[in-house]
Amino acid sequence: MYTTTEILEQKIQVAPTGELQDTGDLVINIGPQHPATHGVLHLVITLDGETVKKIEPHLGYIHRSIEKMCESLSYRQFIYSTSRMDYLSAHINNHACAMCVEKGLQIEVPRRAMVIRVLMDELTRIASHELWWGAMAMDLGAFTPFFHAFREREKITDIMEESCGARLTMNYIVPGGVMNDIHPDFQQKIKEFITQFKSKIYEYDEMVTGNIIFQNRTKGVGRISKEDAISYGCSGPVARASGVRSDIRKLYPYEVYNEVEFDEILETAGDSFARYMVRVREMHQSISIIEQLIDNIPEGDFQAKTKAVLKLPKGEFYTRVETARGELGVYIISEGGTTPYRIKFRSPGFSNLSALEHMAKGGKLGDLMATMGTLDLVIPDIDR
Amino acid sequence: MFSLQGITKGVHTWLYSNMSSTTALVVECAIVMLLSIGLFAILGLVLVLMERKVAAHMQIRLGPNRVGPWGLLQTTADTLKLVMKEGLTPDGADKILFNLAPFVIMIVAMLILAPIAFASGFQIWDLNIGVLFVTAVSSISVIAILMAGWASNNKYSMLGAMRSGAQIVSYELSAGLSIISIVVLTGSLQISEIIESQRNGWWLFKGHIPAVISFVIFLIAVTAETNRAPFDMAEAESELTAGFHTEYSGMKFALFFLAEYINIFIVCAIGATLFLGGWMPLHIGNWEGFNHIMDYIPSSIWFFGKTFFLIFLIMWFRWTFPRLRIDQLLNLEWKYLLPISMFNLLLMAVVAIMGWHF
Amino acid sequence: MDNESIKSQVLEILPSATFDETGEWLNILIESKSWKTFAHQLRSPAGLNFDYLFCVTSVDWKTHFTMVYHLTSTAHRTSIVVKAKLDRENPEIETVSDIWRTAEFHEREVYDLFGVKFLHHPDLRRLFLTDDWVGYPLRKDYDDPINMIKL
Amino acid sequence: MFIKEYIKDVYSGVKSLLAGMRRTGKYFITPSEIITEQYPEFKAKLSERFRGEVVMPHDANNEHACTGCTACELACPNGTIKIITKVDLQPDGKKKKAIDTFVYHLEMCTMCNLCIEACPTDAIKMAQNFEHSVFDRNMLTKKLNKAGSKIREGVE
Repeated sequence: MYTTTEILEQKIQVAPTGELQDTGDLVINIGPQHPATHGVLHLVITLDGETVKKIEPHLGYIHRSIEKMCESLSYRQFIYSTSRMDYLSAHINNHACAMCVEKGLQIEVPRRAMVIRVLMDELTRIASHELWWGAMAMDLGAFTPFFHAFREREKITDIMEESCGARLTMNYIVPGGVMNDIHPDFQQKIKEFITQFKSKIYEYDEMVTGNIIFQNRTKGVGRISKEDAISYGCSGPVARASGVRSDIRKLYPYEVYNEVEFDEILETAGDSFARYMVRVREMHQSISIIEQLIDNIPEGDFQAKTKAVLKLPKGEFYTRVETARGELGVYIISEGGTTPYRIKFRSPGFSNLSALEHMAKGGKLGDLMATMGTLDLVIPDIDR
Repeated sequence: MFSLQGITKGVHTWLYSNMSSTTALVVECAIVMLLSIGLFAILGLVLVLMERKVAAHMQIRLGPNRVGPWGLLQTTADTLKLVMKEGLTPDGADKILFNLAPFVIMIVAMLILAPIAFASGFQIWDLNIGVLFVTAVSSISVIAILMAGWASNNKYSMLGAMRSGAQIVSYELSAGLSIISIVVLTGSLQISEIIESQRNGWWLFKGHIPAVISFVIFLIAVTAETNRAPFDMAEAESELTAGFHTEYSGMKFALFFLAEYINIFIVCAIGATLFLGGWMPLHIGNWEGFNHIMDYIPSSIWFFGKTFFLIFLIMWFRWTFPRLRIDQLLNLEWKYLLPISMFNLLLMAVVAIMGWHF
Repeated sequence: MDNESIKSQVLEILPSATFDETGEWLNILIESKSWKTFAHQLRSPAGLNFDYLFCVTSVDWKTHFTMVYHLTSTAHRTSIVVKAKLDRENPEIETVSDIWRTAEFHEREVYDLFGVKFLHHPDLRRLFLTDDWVGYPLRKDYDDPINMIKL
Repeated sequence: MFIKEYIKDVYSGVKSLLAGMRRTGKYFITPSEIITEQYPEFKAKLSERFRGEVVMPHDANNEHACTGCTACELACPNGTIKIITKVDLQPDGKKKKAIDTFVYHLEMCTMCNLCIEACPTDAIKMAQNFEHSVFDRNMLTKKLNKAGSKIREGVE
């Protein structure tokens, strides 16, 4: 075996037979410190001129082994740590974990808590897509949209701060419900946000979507077919852009998602522009879900009565939720104790990343950035 | 009416009457040198601040506002910081070329300054092939970029430099053709004559639609030639981190940074001279009264006003558009701009021969 | 497709398979040696058509390892779990990265954190940890007094 | 027709670019849209639920409500809280457990609110202070109970 450093420094590759061969290719490192990787992703790419021949992700720069940590945390404690996986949909991660614990304990969550959770989920999804939208435009060289996206995102974080107490890693969900009741201003603030969002969203199309340069940069770039998307385990907007039905909210509804009306956004092109459009249209769907629920928050408890120390019965529990990036699975194996015996997070970014080479191979270096931007990678989510 | 012409004339005659002609020439050269270096320094500071302010307001921010009133001294502070930083030379770099490149790019920028008329009678060298000189010399800047990219011994720099080479060489064509379309109208390559020919109106208005088309093409081409977004393939920070100047630091980086802004100023000055009449005030045909009022505004203000308007346009492009891909960039030039500008040149020639322009 | 029909079809392909229906989904317990051929059959479009492998992981039961594969059929919308018992001293199983492409990364992750060797895997290297890392962190007997914080 | 397509391409392309420029140009000339908050002069008002750090409120008599039950210490997922107890001699001669030091490691705290939830006597709460930067890491380890403070009467 040769170490990665050797391969990188000496420009050698290990042939299938095990011997070294000098390929003479231009091997460059994208990351771990690079403006386009939005984190500590490290891609070793082989170039032929401007054309990408090979992409090899090197992961682990932010691997904290949350799965191992969770084995020593109780069922109440481990939820907070999952905020640090996909920090942009922290709330949805917490939601998945809490649902898994509730499934094991068979806790009946009050309806009010369910509606609040769904509202927060959708707000998180919009916030995440807003950030992605700005960062995506920045990947393609337009800086201004980033700040405009943050203007709207800031409103959401304000709402989060008011009700949950934190802006990014909320830890608002506890097994059995939510930690606090919503703030009295919650509904009014959200309505204000929706008005503002609707008055600004058309600007997004003016600045980015309709722009001829943007369309040329993304259309037909990073294409993945429906079969490949399934085979690579893609989920979320990446899969839906290829026409794979993968919205967990529709396929396996949880909480109150079967009572609200929304569309599963499907595109067929499977290129970067399709992925872009799926996310932009998803924001509209999330707004529609929020509008349906915001006036219908039922009265009642926000938390079910639970024991102080939670003990899951012996067995295996798996929940899947739809985060902003795709399908998040939480797999808890319990031996009947107060801590999980083994916990596994099936993160959406990890599978989506594995399809990157397939998508960007043969394209230009600039196409790689467009593809990476539309994959919406959050590195702690991949590394966990 | 205030004019710089009197001052320059006065200095010239005083020098030549008090010294031998050789000494006077040397002294004049020294004065010009100091003036142009001073101009560079001031331009660098002003343009960087302007860019940051323009960007900030488009991005619904305030921009620099802490150092000095309205952040006016921000760039000065940044420059001081850059001067104090260590200028690293990487071990694997080609030391001579690496250290030479920033100076080459500055020298090129300074050379183009020569034929530019800043105000009525305020010009360093009114040579009779002024426009040709500008197009010829501005091509040299690509050599500096290639030097920097090659000598850095860095793959990012290398890619950036190669992209820049392909880009500048191809965009020279349409920039040149749109300049030539004005030369066709004027019949002269001398800057002063081109300005003089716009005494009764700027070419942008006098030359009908072909002049407008060539003005737009000129703007696009010079944006590409100065490596500005949306054509900043040489830097492309989301792809190549910083492109050809990835390895530079401290003052050597500052020189590249400065040269970028000086180049913008120069190409905008050329554009203002060719299409908007340089220092020539806004004159409309034979409206004597109107023209007379316009003449009261000093010519230097006209020149800088027009130039800064064009600079603002280029900054506006940068803070609005995403970046093109390298093959699309070349497609745009070879499939759109070049055919259009060639056809446009033909039209312009017809207009000039038939005397249809005003 | 309900569990019974899956069961009968699985038994046709692999008579030695046993089932466990206590969990949410049907669990199929198989021998690790028969996994590769069984996987081919599961994936075949004509048959069960389980084309979406969404979770691959391993569990250290101190006496043995269990490989856990979560599969969904995007056509029938049914999910199953396939479990294969591995020897703890020398955990080995055939790779399925040629059947489901996503398995390539997931198997590298399992190799990295559990030390399960995937035979015929195209690129079996550590994924998260450095190449010279000693030990497999998610095993129950792994101990690292420096990097692990215990409460 | 080829020429017609070509001209249509150019026209729609230029139009889309101008739409973007109109948008940014509009923001350039409307400074009222600027959303910058000038931080040290104008501090954003944080909501009362904002979690900045754990504090232990003391009343006017320098009394707090902490019984030293270590529920918060057990609830904390990352060992941020350490409670050191002592045995107090009551005036009536009975011995009673009380806290000696409530150690709070701000540098390890993730503001998850679990300790506040766990506290049976509401002795600790979250403060809205977010400016935690100090020059020495040791300064982040705090003692929450004030010197000479004691438990409030009637809190069990």
